Amino acid sequence: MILWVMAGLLFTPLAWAVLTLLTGFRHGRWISWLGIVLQALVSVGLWAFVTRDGGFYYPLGGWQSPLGIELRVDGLAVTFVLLTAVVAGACGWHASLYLDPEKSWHRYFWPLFWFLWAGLNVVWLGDDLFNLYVGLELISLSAVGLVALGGQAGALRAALRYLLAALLGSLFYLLGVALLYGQFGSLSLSGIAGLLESGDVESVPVVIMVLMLFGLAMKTALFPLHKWLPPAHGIAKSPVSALLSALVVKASFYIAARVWLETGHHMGGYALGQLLGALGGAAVIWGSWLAFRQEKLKQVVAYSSVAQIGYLFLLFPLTWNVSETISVQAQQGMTLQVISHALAKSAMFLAAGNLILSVGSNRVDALAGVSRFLPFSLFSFGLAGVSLMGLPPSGGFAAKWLLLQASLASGQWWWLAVLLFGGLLSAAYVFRVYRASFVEKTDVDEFYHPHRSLEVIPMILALLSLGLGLVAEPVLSVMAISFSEGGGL
Amino acid sequence: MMSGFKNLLTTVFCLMLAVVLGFAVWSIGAEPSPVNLPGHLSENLEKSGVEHPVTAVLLNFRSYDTLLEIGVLVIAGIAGISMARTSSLEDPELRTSDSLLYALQRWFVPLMLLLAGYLLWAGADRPGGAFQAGAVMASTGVLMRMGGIPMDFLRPGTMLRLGLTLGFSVFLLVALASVWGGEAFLAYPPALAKSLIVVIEGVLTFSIAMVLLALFVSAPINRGVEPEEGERG
Amino acid sequence: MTPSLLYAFAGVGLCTIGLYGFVRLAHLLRKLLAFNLIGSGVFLVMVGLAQHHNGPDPVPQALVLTGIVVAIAATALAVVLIRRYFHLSGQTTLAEPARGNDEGASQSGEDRQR
Amino acid sequence: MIEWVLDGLLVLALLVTAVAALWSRDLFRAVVVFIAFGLLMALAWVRLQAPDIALAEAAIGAGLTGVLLLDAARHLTGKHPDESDGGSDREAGR
Repeated sequence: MILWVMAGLLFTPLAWAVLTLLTGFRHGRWISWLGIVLQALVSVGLWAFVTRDGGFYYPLGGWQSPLGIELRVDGLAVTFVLLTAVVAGACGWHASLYLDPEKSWHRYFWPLFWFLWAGLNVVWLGDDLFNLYVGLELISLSAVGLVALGGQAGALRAALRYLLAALLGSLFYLLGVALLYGQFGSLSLSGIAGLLESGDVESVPVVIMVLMLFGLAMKTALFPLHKWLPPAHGIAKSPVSALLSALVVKASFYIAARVWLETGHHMGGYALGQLLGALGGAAVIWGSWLAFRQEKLKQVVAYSSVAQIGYLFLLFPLTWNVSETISVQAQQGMTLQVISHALAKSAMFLAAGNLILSVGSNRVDALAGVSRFLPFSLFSFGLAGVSLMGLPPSGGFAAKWLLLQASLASGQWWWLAVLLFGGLLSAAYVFRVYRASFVEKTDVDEFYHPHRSLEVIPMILALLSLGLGLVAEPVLSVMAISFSEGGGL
Repeated sequence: MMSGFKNLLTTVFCLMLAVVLGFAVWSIGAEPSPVNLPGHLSENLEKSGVEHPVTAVLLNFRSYDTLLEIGVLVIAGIAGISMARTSSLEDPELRTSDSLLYALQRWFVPLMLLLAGYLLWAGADRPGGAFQAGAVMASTGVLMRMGGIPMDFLRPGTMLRLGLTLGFSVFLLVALASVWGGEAFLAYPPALAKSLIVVIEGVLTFSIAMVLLALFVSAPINRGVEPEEGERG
Repeated sequence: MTPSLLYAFAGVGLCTIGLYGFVRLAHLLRKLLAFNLIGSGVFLVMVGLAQHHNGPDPVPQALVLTGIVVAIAATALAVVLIRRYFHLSGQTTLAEPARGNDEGASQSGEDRQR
Repeated sequence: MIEWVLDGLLVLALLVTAVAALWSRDLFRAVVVFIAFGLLMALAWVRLQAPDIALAEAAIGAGLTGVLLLDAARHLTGKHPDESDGGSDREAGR
């Protein structure tokens, strides 16, 4: 049974990419709905299985590592697989109604979408460092293709910038992997972690870790390497922006976190952790400030992503050389932050798309009066904003609370300033959008009304992110599922 | 002023990187690695179905990488042809009437196809394989195109899309079939390993050539502008 | 010191040269060349370092083959994008267009602050 | 000894062509030098006892990438197509 679940998880998105490539947009829509349901079922199936029997390694092709590629199915991976099913499913659903089927190039949306999903699953489950590289490229190229879809000059510039940054980041990561292979003769992350624990390898040059994290940070758009993100996320179609901000940037972060948590104690260092934390903090402040100053609605949301990604990087200082309890707390905070940001940001982008569709302009000040016509979308935008600000009972609050506790417990009180100011600044940019939309303006009265489902989807996502704080315990319990070293299969 | 500072920074950064990397390579090279992967490999080579170790790694031990890598190629192909919006991807202006080129390709095209076939066949026990063969086949196509030989299959229609995904689909089907047999995802039954690898290599060669050719051909462009989101056009 | 290690060092050199070019050069096609040079450098490090002790090692060789195919896929896609971008905007660099014919709409507050 | 000289020369040539490929004044020439770099890389792979990569590098790295980039370089150095010239996708400067 578990074989079918694993095959479904790895196989469905790839097969659906092929199927949708062979059909047009309209048929692809039906096929994709089916695929989304199937993916959701398989993901839940995996969750049920792992809850019952514990996590396990899955050797692909029947070859154990280091010779073959193994997948690592543990609580964290299952959490991310489930999150992907929810967010990507919602974005796909939204896109199926949002995109204009008359435009011939939209037929290529579905295959790229499914390849993207496939790449995400590869990354969440991957344990082989080179396999992760291929997964990253799968994600990057399909994301670039999605940004460029439509091929207008601005989109192309953004896509090219994105492509170049992503490629350079991947090469840095790959260079780190090359050095690691030279050092250990193995590509399995857990295998390398085991070798480090056993003490067979005395010294590892810190540059390996620096290279890998630098490359991955570039792909995650960590300050000051974030400049490619706002154009790409701002100019893509809203469902695409939602996917990119919610999931794609998390993929490279996830790998960085995995590498750090498994090998950081031996290959990282205090200074490196603090540096990443500081850059994350700077991203929070600078990104929020820039979000506040943007003229275009989607640029506001895109810069907000730069800021919210910053919080994630607090994981690095808060898990280095601290007690197990603090480390777990920081990891939980990170996970909750990823989930709540993914939900809130996808809700925000989709709602922003509706607003833009409605007023026919992407400028913030053009939103004047929209509150009377599209209160539902505006409300979703606001609810998502509540989670980004970190107000209770949102998931953002729970995440920041955990990070705050971890900072205090580890004596790194200076991160409190980041958590505090970040929340205030995000309140500022969310309220700025709100203020613009409540300005009464009588001369324009031709608001376009998007399809009702288009308004429901961001609302659901926003409510999920808001309610996440209330169900943080059960959500985090998925992550804590025990891992059986030997078994499973 | 600002750009001068930035240049200096880049230079210093690159020099530092070179020194640090060189040092890292030196220190890593000083001691042997704890895992002897080539040893593992030669122990299991017999079970892989092919004699050439690189092919064994690519299409058996790490076949998942190869599957995904073909996926990457297909993505690039899709994104490429999504940019080309003409009914035919052919550019009439590329046709040359150069008699030398024409004579050249009359001789070269069959030769190159032969070479591609050889490379594919050699892959099982010698250097060579699907990638090299696919690249040679794609070059043949490029040559044909430059010489103006009509290639109707490059119309962005069902045939082209089918060609793009053929190798990938067959690979996927094999992967799924192995689950049917109760094995792990992508595990070949030992008795069939060799023939499966040969089949996969064959279709991969074809698809790799198709993707590369499609990308080459879709590079010349056409008009077609979409208004930015929200600006109704 | 073996020849393998020498090639690994050459790879380091190529990475550095490529990176410097990648950052400094504005022309998109040259950036693409630089990307390919860095890629070649990384591949040399990968194989050279691994073969330093054990002699020929098929695993990194297979990885490099995979890497080369990924690199050409990325390069070819980039070329398609660059050519189309040039066709639509007449530009061969990523510099923002003047404020007047703002088709990119990615003008941000950040860029104006400089 | 002779092999060391050979390897040394090859590495030197690789680095020189790399620099030349990036900083040639003429874009077209830069691409041609890049193709030469690809061929040298193929030689390097032969020296590293990796004939598979050598074949792939010669076919993909030097051959296909080269043609692709040459074509693009020719296109990009041409004049920007005039927006007013009808519907056909004429590439100017040829």
